[in-house]
Amino acid sequence: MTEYTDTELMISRAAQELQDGDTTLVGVGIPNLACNLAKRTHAPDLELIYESGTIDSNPSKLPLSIGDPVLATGARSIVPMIQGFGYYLQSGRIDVGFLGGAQIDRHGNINSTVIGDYDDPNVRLPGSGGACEIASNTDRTIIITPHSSRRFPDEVDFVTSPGYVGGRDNREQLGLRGGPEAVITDKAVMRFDDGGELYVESLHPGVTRDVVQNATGWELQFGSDLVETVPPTEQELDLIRNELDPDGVYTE
Amino acid sequence: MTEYTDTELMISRAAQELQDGDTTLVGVGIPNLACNLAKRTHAPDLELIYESGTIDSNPSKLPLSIGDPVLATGARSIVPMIQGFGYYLQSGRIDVGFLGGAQIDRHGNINSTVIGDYDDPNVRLPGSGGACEIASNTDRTIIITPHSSRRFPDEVDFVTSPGYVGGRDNREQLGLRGGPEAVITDKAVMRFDDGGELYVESLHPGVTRDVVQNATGWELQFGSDLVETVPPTEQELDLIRNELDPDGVYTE
Amino acid sequence: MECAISAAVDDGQRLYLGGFTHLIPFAAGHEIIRQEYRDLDLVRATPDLIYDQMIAAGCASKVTFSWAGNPGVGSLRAFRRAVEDGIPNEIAIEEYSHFGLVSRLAAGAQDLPFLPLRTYIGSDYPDHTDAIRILENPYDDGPDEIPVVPPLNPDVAIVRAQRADEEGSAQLWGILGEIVEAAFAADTVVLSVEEIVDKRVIRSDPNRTLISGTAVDYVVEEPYGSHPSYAQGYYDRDNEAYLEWDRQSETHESTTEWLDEWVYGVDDRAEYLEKVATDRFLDLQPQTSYATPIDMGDY
Amino acid sequence: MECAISAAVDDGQRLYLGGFTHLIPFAAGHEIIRQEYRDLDLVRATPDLIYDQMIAAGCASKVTFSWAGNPGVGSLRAFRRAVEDGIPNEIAIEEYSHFGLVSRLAAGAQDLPFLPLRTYIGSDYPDHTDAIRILENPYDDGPDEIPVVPPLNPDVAIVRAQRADEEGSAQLWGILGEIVEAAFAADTVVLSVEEIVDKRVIRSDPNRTLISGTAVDYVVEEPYGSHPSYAQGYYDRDNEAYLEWDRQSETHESTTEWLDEWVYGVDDRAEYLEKVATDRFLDLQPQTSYATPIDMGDY
Repeated sequence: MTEYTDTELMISRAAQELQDGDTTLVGVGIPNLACNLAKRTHAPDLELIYESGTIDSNPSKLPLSIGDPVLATGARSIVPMIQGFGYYLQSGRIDVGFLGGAQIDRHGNINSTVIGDYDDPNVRLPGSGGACEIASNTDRTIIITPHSSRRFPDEVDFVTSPGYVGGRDNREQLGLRGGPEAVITDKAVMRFDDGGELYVESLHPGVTRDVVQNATGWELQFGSDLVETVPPTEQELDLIRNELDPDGVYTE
Repeated sequence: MTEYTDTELMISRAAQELQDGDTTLVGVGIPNLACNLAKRTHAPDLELIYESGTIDSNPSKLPLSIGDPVLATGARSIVPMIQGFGYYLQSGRIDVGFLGGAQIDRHGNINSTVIGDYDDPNVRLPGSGGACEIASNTDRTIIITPHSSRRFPDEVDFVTSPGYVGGRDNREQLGLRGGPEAVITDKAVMRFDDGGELYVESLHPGVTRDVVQNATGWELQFGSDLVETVPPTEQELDLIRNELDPDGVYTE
Repeated sequence: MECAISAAVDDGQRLYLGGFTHLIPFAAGHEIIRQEYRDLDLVRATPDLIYDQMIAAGCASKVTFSWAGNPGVGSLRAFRRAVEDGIPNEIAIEEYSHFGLVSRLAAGAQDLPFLPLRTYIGSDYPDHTDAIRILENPYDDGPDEIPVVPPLNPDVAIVRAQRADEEGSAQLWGILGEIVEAAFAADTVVLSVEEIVDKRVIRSDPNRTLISGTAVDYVVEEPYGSHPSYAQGYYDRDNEAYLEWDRQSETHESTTEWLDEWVYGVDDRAEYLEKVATDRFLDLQPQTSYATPIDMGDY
Repeated sequence: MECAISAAVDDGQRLYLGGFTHLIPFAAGHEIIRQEYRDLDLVRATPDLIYDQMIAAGCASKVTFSWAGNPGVGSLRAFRRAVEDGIPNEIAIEEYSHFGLVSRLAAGAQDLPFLPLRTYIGSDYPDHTDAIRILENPYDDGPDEIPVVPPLNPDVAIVRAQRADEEGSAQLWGILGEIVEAAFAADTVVLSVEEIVDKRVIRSDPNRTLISGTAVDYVVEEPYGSHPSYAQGYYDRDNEAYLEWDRQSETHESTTEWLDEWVYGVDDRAEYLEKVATDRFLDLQPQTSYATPIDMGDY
């Protein structure tokens, strides 16, 4: 069997979350690779929208930022941010959003703002960008992040992007659309139970329950039919390595 | 002295209300002719904006409606209505607006909606269009209308476009920008006093006080230095007749 | 067009047939009359001849609007007959100013509960249009009170553009009115265009694509589908037809005669166009005036 | 540029230097550093290298933003040093999400007391950003409560476009970000362009003119004025410079060295461009890819 990296596995699993015909709000890096992988395999009609306002981008090469000109040239449409967020995202036209973050709690609430006290921070992070509105207005979000107890604390220092807030009912009461669908890490794939709390659906090959539990800041639930994560296929690896990221910008 | 029509006089007087460099929201008919007359005489840098969203139109011929393609071709910019009204008008970028109406009261409040009861109308008029926002958001409005007691009642049946509402103070309290500047009829030019009530500034040649008073539904004030309206010049008449409206669409 | 209308439209719906004098979907409106829809709420800032014709044909039970007239000519006689005298049937009206109506569509396009605007203070609209509310400004700066209007989401928006690809990604230019806002606010969008072009044409200039194909449900190629209104760069307004309508619509009977001949009397747009003399179309054709192209760069 | 900045900018102002990765006014930012302005509130959704440089140079006392990073690379080290450690001076922050910030500018562009948006519910923003308020929805439909943000009106907006006429009527394409909203919201607008063109070029395609000359106070022609960011169709982003900045800005000292060489060490943009090797610009040049032109028609 071919060797693969954690990143390649995460790209492959994230791609599987996408359905043909989905409209997805993409970020650079792993989400971008996952979307382009899905587009070249099972989801040719996936529509890629970027928060910079490019609609149905067809990047000829790997974009280096979400404002890259390869996302503009050949796109179906380009709109000002005020319209991208208003007429496309807030209006409910986006099926899937990708999010990352420095901290994620058991309900999928994400912090990408600050570590420590907001007014006297230990680490000042970039902030929301469009993450808060993506988390609030897409049908489903997919969260991709490395797995460590620092990343999965009992409580996040700042809720940048609401997940299920205090649980599925709570999110619905607040009038937020959709919600987080899956969390894909370098150790496991997790989903949300009926109450809106994370549980482990599959462990990556070679990863044990203990390893995942030790990398999580609360007593983590494991699915009753816990399985091993399906690794990336030869075809997927070939596409990632030779077409999508030939220089290994994100995968090495 | 050359003969002229009432309409030609009104066009000439309305043109005099415009200053070079003004940005003006134009309607078709007399306002359009007045603006183009001003542009070709004392106000070459007058900017013509139409509520259809054309910015700095340069019509090569007389537009037949405010949506005419001659207003689009050669314009500086064209924006959707939501932006024309929001980014240009509401933001305070328009100096002058032209308004007409079926009824005008002593404070310059205008009805272009309905004659009679709103729910059981005698005459259903076209309605506001952009008039209500033009009246609310320009620095000054110029009202052009034929003069008759039906047109100038003690009270209008419906306030489509607010003038000074109950007086200058009242308009200011309500937070409305600017206010009506002049009313130009086929009998007189009227302005608003310190309290925001109409008075006659000048009577057109051959028109008496009585004629104007009889065509007005309240006891009309006359300025202490009441003068005769200056008639259109030869040059103005030549421009109107030979360049601006050679077919006499609006002037015959 | 026949199939698109039949699939998209139902009795009792709220319909938007778009444009501000420009790009008016006359062909679609005539098809709606032929298919005898009833009880429609016709929405547009500027109802004009096509709404007048639909009202005369008995399709409408309500008009939601901000200026109802024959643009540059006078009043809409069928609209007035319906409002003033209930001929051929009573219609309700819901009335705004232009900015109020387009703000309602913009709120609908963004799934917002309302949008604020600095219009209506000092006017009589709030007394007669229940949907206009006044909110207190929660901030110290600005006016103490601010009017708001709620979203307006047509069941179906029928809009025209100069060109689109087969997926319905549409480029339109010239006067845009509230077409884009209505398309994004509507549940179902029927797009009718002067020409369907290769998607490479659309993608060569993405900033001009104002309506994305994902927002469009039906795409119909219908050249001259806006006659007697106009399509910037394709044909001018047929002003004779606007003047003629003012005379033709003087009575309900003469209006019906016109409908019999020009709408019921033809099967589709192709037949309508054949009935209009060819030299009339030649007169309406402008000289070309191409925009200086831009370079998107091949990245 | 020197004169425009000197005339438009004052200490203590709220400034917007525009763009979303694209069309960033680097030349103007460097001129502001050279003219040693202080106590500026720097506004933009996406502060990037130029704001990092201005912060390192001590120009800023506040940043109003929604995502502060080196796009596609990592964090803004000078920004972080200022926020975390007060180097070279303490700066205040006022923070939104992207839609919140662009909504503030859109409210400013329209003289509205606020705009609503469906963001912030369930997040911690309202606890830390005082300007975000929650209103009750006065209608039965939609959410019970809706967040609103107040207008944001920069004293000066400095924006770039690919082309404009001498009056400043500007055409820009590719990614637009919040440039147009900021220009309409600002009291004073400095427009800097790749090329000034004849007004007939602009008027041949009015739908592409996103900023009217009447909104613009100063027009400056400055080719490559966005380097190392990019101008769609003119040049690509100089990614090496973004990666280099990540290394160069590791300490305040090394950052200052860079400023000494590339900003203080040159008189103007022309001298800066001379310092950058010519072959670098050739590498950044895309192949042309013209948009299919449209016909406006000669009416």
